[in-house]
Amino acid sequence: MMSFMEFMQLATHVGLHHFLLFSAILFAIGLFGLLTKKGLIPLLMCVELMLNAVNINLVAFNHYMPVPDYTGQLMAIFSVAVAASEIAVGVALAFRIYRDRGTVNVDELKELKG
Amino acid sequence: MGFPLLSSILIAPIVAAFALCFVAKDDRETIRKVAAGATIFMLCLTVYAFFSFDTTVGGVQFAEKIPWVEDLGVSYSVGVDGISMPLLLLVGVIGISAVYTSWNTEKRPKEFFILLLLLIAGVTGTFIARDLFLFLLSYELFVIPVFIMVLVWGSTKRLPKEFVGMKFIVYLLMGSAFMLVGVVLLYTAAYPAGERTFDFDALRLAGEMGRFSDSFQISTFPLLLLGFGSLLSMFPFHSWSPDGHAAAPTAVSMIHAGILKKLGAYGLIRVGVLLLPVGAKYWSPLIVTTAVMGVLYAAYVVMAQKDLKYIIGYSSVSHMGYILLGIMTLNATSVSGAVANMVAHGMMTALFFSQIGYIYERTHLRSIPELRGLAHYMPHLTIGFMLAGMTSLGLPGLIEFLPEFTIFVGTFGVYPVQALIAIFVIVFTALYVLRLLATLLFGPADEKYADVPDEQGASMVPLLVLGAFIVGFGLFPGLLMNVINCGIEPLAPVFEQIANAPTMMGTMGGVR
Amino acid sequence: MFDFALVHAWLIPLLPALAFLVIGLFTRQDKKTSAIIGITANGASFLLSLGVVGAVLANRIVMAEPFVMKTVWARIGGMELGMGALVDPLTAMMLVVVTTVALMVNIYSVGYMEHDPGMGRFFAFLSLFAASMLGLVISVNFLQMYVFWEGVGLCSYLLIGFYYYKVSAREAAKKAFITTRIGDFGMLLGILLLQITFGTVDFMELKTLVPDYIWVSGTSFLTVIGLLLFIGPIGKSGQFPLHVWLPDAMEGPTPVSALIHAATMVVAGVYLIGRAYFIFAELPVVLNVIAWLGAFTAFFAATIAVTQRPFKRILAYSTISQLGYMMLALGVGSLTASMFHLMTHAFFKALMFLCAGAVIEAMHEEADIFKMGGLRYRMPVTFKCMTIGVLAIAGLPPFAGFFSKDAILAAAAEVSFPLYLLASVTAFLTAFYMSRLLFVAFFGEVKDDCPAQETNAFMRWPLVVLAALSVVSGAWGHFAGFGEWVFYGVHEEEAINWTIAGSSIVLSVVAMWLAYQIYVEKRWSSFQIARRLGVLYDLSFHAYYIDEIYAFVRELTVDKIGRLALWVDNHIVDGIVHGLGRLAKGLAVVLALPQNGDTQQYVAIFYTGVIALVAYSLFYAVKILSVTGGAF
Amino acid sequence: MDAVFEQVHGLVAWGLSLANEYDAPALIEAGVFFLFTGLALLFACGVIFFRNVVHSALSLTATFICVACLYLSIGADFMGAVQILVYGGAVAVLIVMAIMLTRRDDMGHSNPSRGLVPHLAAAAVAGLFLLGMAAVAVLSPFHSAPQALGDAAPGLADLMLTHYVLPFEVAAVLLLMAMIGAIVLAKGAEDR
Repeated sequence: MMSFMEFMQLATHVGLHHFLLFSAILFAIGLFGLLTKKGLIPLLMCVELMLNAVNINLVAFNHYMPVPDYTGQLMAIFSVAVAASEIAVGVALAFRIYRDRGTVNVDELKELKG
Repeated sequence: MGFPLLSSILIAPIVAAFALCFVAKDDRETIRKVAAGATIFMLCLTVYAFFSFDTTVGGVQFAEKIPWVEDLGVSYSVGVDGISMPLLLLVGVIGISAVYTSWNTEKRPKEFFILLLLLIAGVTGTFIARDLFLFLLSYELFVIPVFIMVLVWGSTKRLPKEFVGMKFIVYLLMGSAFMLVGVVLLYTAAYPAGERTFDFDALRLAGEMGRFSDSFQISTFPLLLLGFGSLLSMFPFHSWSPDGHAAAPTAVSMIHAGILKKLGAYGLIRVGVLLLPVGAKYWSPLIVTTAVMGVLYAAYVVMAQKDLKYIIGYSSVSHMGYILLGIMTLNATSVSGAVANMVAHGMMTALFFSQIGYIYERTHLRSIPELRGLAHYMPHLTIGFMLAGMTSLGLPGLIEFLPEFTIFVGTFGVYPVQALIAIFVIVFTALYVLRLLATLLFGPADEKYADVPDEQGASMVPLLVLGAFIVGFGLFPGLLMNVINCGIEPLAPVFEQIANAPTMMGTMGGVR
Repeated sequence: MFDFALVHAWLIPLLPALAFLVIGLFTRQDKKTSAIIGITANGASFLLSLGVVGAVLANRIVMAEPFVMKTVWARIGGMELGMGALVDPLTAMMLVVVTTVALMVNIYSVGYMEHDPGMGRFFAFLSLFAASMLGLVISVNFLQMYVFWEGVGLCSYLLIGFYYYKVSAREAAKKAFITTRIGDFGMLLGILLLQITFGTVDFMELKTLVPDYIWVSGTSFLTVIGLLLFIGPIGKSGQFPLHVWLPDAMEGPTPVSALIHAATMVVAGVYLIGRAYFIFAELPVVLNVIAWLGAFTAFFAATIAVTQRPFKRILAYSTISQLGYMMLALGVGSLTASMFHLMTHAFFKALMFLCAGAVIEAMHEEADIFKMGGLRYRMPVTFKCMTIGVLAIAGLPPFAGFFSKDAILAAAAEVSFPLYLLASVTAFLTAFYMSRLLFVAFFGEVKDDCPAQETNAFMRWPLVVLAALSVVSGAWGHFAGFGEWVFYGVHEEEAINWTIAGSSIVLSVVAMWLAYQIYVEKRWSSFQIARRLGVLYDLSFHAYYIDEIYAFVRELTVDKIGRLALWVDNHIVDGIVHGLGRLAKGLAVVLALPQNGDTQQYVAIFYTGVIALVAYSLFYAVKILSVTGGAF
Repeated sequence: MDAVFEQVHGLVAWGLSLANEYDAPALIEAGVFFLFTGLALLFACGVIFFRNVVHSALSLTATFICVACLYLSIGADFMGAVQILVYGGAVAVLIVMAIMLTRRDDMGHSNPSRGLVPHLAAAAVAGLFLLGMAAVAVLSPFHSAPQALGDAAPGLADLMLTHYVLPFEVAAVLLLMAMIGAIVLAKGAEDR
């Protein structure tokens, strides 16, 4: 086992692993929320958290890996674009469902079954 | 290459079906005229092809070949030899009979005839294909019209027609699934990648070069048998067929019993036996035995049946057992008998169904206790039933006698016990056919049929056409047999080669 | 002239066949034209047959060297199946007999059927029958014979069921077809075995092959073939135990009974054995079976005939009995006697049936002889003809039956005394029941309500012709040397053995006297006798309950098993299929359970899958890392 | 906007130069990293656990901004700007609007959660997932050396208009479609 100092040494030298771990935790939090929340809007928020975690990965890879250009960031930007469209449509859907059903709680929306 | 005869035969119903799309849907007269015209055209061409088929030359004639998907070795390759020519004629004859039997279709005639023509085109394609891929394509295509026609125009008796339609399609597709596996195995085993082809002749050549090892043949043949056997209504995979006959509209029953089952037998010969002779030989004792069991068993079931369509349905299961017996005995005599019997039984059973269809259409009855004494009011119908019945029980002078005789000659020397049982069943056949005819046609008159008109005009056409061929080929069997002979004779080396191949019972001794 | 007939022998069956086609297709509705066409065709065949006889005589065609013409019918699977005409004295004799009787019956039918609306159909079927029968007679091989054999079977079916609206006729027709089919099954097997063993079924080729085969392989296998072939004649010629259809066949119009079920078709079985005698003669076991079965049938049928009451039924059993005689003759090795009896029997039995037809028509379809009586006053011509027939069948000289029956008895006596005894007893019974028929129906008082009148000319003249033939054909055949003409091997010189002939005459006379005493003089009451005999009478009257036994067996082996098979098919074979379907459905229900619409549950399941994949790839990554030492 | 950007950038640059001065750049870097990641995770938990959905939304916005700061800390200044603009601005506004539009009476319980069993299951799934991803992150022997690629905006523009021009266009179309879709959905079909 490494000593405390070595651990601190590792921990304080921020690198790719730190970012990856952070994004994994963020993603897990989003996932937890996604699985436990009832409201449609909170679910959307959790999805946004997860998307952010992914973006962090992309940007971090771009920064720490030996790549010649900004492809990673570019991907992140595309991802942001997709996320933006997603949230727009998602919110519109939530609004629509609220108008039609009077609720946005997913446990009351169970038409999708075999 | 000359005039593309076979392609014309294939395209005629498709063109007519296409043309029908543009006919007003309540213009019944035009619709059925177009359909009849197409089938008459087909019949003329097939009869022309049949009689201009050069039996002195033999081989594949009227061949056409256009490459299609060259990477896979698929081509549009059609042609007929002595085995497929009579079956093509059968399609022509039954096609026109089916159209005329459905002459008075009331419900959605346009769609009905379109589907019927497509069905006819599908089976035509199967018989003339010289390319395995084309064969399979047509083979799978016919299922769809049949399914729709059972669902829309069928009738519910013992089981709901929707159920029967589903049963039919699931059963056949399951069978095809096994068969497809076998075909793909064949395709990949025949040639190395890059040289692969679906051409029948090339595949046979590969077989002759020993590309299919004995163990490969033995393990692949049952797959093909499951596919073709279930279409052929091999015992115990027959249970879709009587239900299917009973639920389907008459024209479909005719094509179904008359052609589709022959298609299974044809596929079994063309793909199963000719490409995998050693495999066929290995399994033959088992299959022959089940075939004979089917013959006897189905004959017994007929005894207890009351519904006309079920009676003919099970009797065709019984007769198909003879054909399977002939094929799987694997000698030139029995196989020629089987091929001839395919034609014979096709015409006979189509005639039966067309007569049943006529009486069902008029009275909506087809149960024996309810129908009786029809001979008093319907002499033409009586002739039709008598002709079909007498053919069915193998009366000499009608088409089915000589084929059965030939099968028996071929089989008796190889499987004497099985052949004995099969021959004894002709007594049963006589019993159930005569019971059917006696109660249906003869006996005291029943007033309620006094107003039912006899067959006249269009409804006579199936009787005339099928009857002419049944009697003609019965009195002059040479016409039919010569063509079949020149298809089977070149295969004699195949059968001789496997004469001493091992079977599952060990090497069979005493093969002639 | 004769040569023309010989070369065109194939026309003999073809002409009636054409007549069938023409009547069936065009003139069915027109009675008169149909009758004319039928009679013309038959007449032409008759003339041609006479020509053939002339040719056989003129060209000295003998049994050993027949005249053969043939053509290929079909070539299939390495077999070559022929059709053609084989003419030898046997054929010529049969042709003449068949065409003669057919012509007479055709003429008779014009009178008999004149009020029947189906007369056109009737003549069509009669012509078809004649065609099939003549085709059978001139067969060159077993297959051709089988083809026409089935053809006559079909005609028999059609004609027995001619009155199709009668349930009894319908059932009788069915029964006839099926019973003979059982026989045909055996015959077909025999033919198949011949084809497989010899590669041919042609009579002339077999004739040369069979002796060699026996020389090499012995007779055991051929005996099997012979027995199988014999099953066909058992069915067709009404031998025990397949005789049951023949009495029922009397449901058909009487001319049909005369032509088919007495004179021609039923002797096809006898003819088959005669034609294939070169096989049978080599097989002593088979010959023994034939002889004993024939003798037994003759006796058995005679015992039934004694107690029957319907006119035609008595004649039917007598036909079975006489066919047994012919079989007996074949079995004891005398082709000549058998064929001779075949010929005479054809004439006198046809005569008697036509008389029966006249009587029954005159009695307005009343068939019970005990309801007749005194008919000799009302129908003198018929009576005279019938008497000739009875005397002929009873075997009194100089009538035809005497010569032929005597030949059979002599032949039987040469081979086996028990057979001879059986045959003699049968002869006694025959004389008895035929006289009973004659005396009961024609003698005694005219019943008050008897409507009988002499019949019309169409029906009368054939009777006269046949009666004449019944008188002369025996003596003529005997003295003109029938035995030198139709024989197998070396023809035997036959003089009448007066011991045998005399004893049989005495027996017949005694039998007739007995019948006279009982039925005319009423010295003994027939009812008393019947009561005395008790069970025996019952057995005889009910034809030994064979029909009932068969019905029971059929119910057991066909209908019961059939219902069982249907049940099996619907519940087990189909049940498995439907069960598989239900299984798939049930599986679908179970598999659909997780799909409850809870989206978050789907997500959880999805991520569980992702975790599994990650774990899987980690596992392999670690493995690879440990191998490569930590670097990719 | 530009002013804010300048200010934040300046602040961070100042912090970094300070760290350099005290000869502990790595330490400062770590401090910045842990500060923002800690905050981001805290706010992320807030998103989930606040009872009031408006609080959740605010918490989400804070998370976005922390992430943006992280971007800035590794020199991805353009990404940071995008993050603040799109997420911190547009998305946050959209979500708040959505909350307003689908509002229920009691704001105090406007962010309901499911029962205990779903929580446990979710915890298990999320935990296992985290474990797996962490293992991947830790075990992967990435060669991690920060590199400087120069200005991000021109580099991104180059890529976007040359090599990735097709995805760029597709993304544009996607956004358009999302906009139209959102309008149609929000407007509703029955109003036509």
